[in-house]
Amino acid sequence: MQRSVLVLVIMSVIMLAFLPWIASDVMLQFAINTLLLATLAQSWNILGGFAGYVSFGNSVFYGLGTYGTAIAMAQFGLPFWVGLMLGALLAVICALIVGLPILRLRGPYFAIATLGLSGVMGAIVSNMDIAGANIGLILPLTRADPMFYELSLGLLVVTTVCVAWLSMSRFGMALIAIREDEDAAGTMGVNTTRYKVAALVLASLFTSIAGGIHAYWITFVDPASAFDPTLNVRMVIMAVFGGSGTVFGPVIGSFLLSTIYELLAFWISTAAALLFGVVIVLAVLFMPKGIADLALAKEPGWRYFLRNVREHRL
Amino acid sequence: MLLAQVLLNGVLLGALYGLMALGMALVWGVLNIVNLAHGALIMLGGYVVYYCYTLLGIDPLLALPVAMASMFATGYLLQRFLLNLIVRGALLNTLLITFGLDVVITYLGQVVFTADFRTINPSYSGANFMLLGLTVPVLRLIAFGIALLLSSALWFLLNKSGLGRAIRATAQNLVAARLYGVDPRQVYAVTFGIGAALAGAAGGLYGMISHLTPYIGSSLTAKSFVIAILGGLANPFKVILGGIVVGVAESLAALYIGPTYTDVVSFLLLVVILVVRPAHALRAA
Amino acid sequence: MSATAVPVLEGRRLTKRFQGLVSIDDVSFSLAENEVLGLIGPNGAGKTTLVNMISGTIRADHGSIFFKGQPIDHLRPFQRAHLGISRTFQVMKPFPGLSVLDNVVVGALFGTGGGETSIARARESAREWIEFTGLTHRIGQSAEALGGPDRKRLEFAKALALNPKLLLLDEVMAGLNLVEVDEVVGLVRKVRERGVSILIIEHVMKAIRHLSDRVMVLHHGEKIAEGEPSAVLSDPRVVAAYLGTRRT
Amino acid sequence: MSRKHSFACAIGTLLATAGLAHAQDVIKLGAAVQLTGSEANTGRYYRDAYRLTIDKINAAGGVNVGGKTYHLGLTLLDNQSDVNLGVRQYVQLITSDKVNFLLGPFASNHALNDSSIAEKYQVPMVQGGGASTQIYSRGYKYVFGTLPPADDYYASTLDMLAKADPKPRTVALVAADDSFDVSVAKGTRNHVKDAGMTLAVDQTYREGNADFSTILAEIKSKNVDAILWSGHETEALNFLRQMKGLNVNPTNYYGFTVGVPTEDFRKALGKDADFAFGMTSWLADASLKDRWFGDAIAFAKDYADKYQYAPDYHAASAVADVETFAMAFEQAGSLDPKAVRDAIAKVEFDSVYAHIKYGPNGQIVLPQIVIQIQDGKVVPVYTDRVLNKAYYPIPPWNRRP
Repeated sequence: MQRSVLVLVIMSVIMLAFLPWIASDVMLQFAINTLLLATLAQSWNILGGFAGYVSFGNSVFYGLGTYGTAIAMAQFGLPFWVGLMLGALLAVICALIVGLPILRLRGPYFAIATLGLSGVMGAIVSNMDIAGANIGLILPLTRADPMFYELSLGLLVVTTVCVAWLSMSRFGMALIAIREDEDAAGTMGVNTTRYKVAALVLASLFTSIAGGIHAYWITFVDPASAFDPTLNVRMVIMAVFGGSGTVFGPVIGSFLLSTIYELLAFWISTAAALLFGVVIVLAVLFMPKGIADLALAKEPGWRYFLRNVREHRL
Repeated sequence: MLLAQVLLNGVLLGALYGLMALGMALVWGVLNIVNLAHGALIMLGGYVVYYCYTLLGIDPLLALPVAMASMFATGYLLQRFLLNLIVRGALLNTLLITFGLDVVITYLGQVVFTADFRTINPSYSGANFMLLGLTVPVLRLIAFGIALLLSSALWFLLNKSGLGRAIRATAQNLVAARLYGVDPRQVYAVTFGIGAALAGAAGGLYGMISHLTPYIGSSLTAKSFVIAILGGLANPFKVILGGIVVGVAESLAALYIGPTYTDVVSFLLLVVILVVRPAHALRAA
Repeated sequence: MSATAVPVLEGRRLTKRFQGLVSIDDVSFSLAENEVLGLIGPNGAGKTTLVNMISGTIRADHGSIFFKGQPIDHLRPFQRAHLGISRTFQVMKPFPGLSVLDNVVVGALFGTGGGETSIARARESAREWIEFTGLTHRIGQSAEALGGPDRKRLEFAKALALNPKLLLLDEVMAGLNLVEVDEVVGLVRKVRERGVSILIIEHVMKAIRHLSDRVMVLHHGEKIAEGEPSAVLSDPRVVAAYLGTRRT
Repeated sequence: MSRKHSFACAIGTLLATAGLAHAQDVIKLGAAVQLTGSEANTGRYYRDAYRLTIDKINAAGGVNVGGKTYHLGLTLLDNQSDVNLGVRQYVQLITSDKVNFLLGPFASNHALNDSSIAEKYQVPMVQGGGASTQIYSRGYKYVFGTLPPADDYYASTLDMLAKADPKPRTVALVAADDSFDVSVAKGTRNHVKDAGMTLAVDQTYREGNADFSTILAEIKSKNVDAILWSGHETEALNFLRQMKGLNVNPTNYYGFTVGVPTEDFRKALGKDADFAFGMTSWLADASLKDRWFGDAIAFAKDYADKYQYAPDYHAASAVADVETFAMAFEQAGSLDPKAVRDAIAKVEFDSVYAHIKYGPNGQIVLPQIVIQIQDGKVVPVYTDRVLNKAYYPIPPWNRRP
């Protein structure tokens, strides 16, 4: 990484850390939400971006994180951090159990198998009394948005540092080799199963912690919101919009898309969903490799866009 | 007796599921596009039939061809002028663009059709007869018949016609197809159009048996997805069979495990098949 | 033939069927330390299938493969790579999105004995192999951008970066002109001088004749001849097999 | 100040100026309601009822708070049927739009989440869109509601059935698996037992389910006397249509928690809707007197004239929410949130919706009115006494006119 980029990133993180002192409550709410979404997109990036395994099941880990925290706090009166750890533990165990069979599948088949997971897990939780069954669980109310903000920011920073390390490490190289050609990677000595499962576990860890923070912040958990499959679609869109398989792409993608969506929701309220859809369609048409690739492009804007269309059209 | 009735329900409903998945499987198999807007196309087809019936007084079954024709045109245009532009991109990108389309179509649906729910309710909608002690709902039986009819028609189209040969050639090898004088842009657009037309027919039947809102699309997409995998992408009859398997599995799950588990069972079925017999699924691709 | 020492590679009565069609039929062979074994035969004879079985991407229906006297049938491809078995692909498989350097780095990172643990050292050794194969002028380019001969070189460099004990070369010379073939022949010789055992599949007979200590011929999955290159290549059965089915 | 609120403030101002004619002497109420998205169909009742009631109160001179007259204003945001967006919008309403008091969204899951913002900022919220028991089981002080508790939805129905002739002996209970309907089912099980009937079928289905054929086959095989159904409107629609398609005929009765009172439901089903029983916490009735509207009939007329569709209990309940604030302002004689909150807890008045009085947990207690569709019209048949004659038992499908 270039030194100037590094300095810029560190400066922005420090500035972001002071946001609670200057931002309005609405801004803070928006910021917490955006940071958590960025963490989810970044976690998705570990397996989806680097190893090329498009998962629609990461929301399961998110749900387990929320429930771990909720069960610990609401049912046993344990402190928040114990809840976070419980959630992370549940998610990691789930990733290990589920990862081994499912990561044998490739391409769309992996994507579909993971898609089923969140529905299955939601149905299981709806029938567990300790998880409040269909009714959900209520967590104690805390008036501490700055704390939630700093936690979310910290989590995003840790996740991104982890991804940055990944991109320069042997582990990351293995994942990239798997993405580029899994069979060739195998014959070149890459233990594909081990690295794929490790990537899934790492993703599940960060995703579940984000879920735990969200649960305590929003103070209410039920199966429908915890295992919401559209959350997963959002992770993927944000990561891809920014540039999957890059260090900062998912973060930038989440920040930009969240802001666009929020502004649309405020300004032209009713047509926001429509425009959001149009933004996605246009983004895929004209910059399929995301903002990160656009930023590195040598040619002027419109020529870059046209080149992308030319490369992918029939 | 209860079991027999439940199985019958599952088979009849499953065929309609299969019909829903037919267009998705076709588009997926030939164009390699996993169309997440497929459910939205089903929804549009449903509304076409609804308005033919309520505004023009056309019998919904006779309005099905109208829905198919208009959806064919919609699908053709979508592929020709939008999806053809990205069709060589990564799978993930086709997923995303069709997801974006789904959002757009759903929103426009809400503006044009309003959020109110609708049903297509002809006089015979609740008719039924007894056969060997089982109650057979007429409408579901008709839907079953139409599913078989359309899958046969698709089979003949693919296997016995010049267009079908062109479609299959394009699916197998784009370059070779070009050498034989096939214009893939045209073939892709026609194929997507046929997929949309099948979705239109499924939508009309769905509106008669269930209900329509602009939001039904995404759950129908998910169901079609599962069935397309189960049935494979190559043979229309297998897709219908896949639908029936899902219909029966869901019905049995509702009977023996509990109705809250129907979705879980169909997805578990999918995961098990994917994991245990990946070759089956992979061969289809 | 060095029958005294344990062979590096030995295949015993290997058989493989694909959907009822026999691809490899009861083939046995062995490869001694530092030996070069040429494997020839018409297209569809089962040569690549044999290489796939050795590298572990497919498994034999019957028979066993031994590496340095130990059976390796139960090992997955990456484990075989860790033992020191490396291969090239006939249909070249560079990692398309990666640079030439990174392509080769992957080999160095995960090769024999589990590979290099430090990225920096892996880069160093990758640079050496790239220079060895004459690709230094392309080092920063994306693998996708390479032309035919350079792709072959890259394929070779990737395989070598694993630091193999046994190298399986699957038609690395196909599509090269005469000058380039000579270049590759030179490279293979140099690799051999480092003590690597080599199994080479090739249609370029000149190269096979110059490189191989022994030649084995497959036809319809069966071994029809084995021995000194000059003797085997003039065997009437071999000539018939080649003339009968090649060049159709 | 101007920098830190930059964009939120600009938007807030935009909306505020759009919503309010005069900026002075106005008490601002705020709400984020489903104006688009999958729940917009019901969300509109809240939007329209809030607006109508506020206009009515202002037209009558506004409210008198401690000797000073105020008009009411409304800042209404569209939560797009998205719970997370709704939560953020409530924070926005409180912190940057500076509304004084909060009205609620539609649906229990929204109310559940949004009300925790009200509690967090200690701004009173009166909401008529969420009936789930959980909203009121959290010990919150600033949240009040005008929908009756879910547990008792079938209480009046079972009361009626217990006295009916012939009295049903076996009952099938079918409920969706979301938190509201699970609460209904839980309460109903007890009421069924108290009424001396047996549960022959007790099934929960997944929310959003469209195929009930298996449950119906089971019900048919058990030959039950009554079906008690709890879920969402489109599911009720599918259930009823499939009942006919599979020729399922409970001996005496079938009823739904939703759908029956709404016009859409009857329109979609046509004649097939006839005889279905349902319930509502409200019907336009002259006995419901109101300070601003006169009575419920007049309200229904005003509403239908203005918005071109008939109000239902959602709308009436929303009226009561606004009126609760108006009453509480006058009684508190102050706009201090704490004082208003205490006034709401004590307030007692008649409205187009019902006699309003909040229980200690913040929720109103109100018996459901049993209704039946007779010749395409909704007819109230029972509350704690018979109101009109019911067609009972319900005739089987093949013996209807």
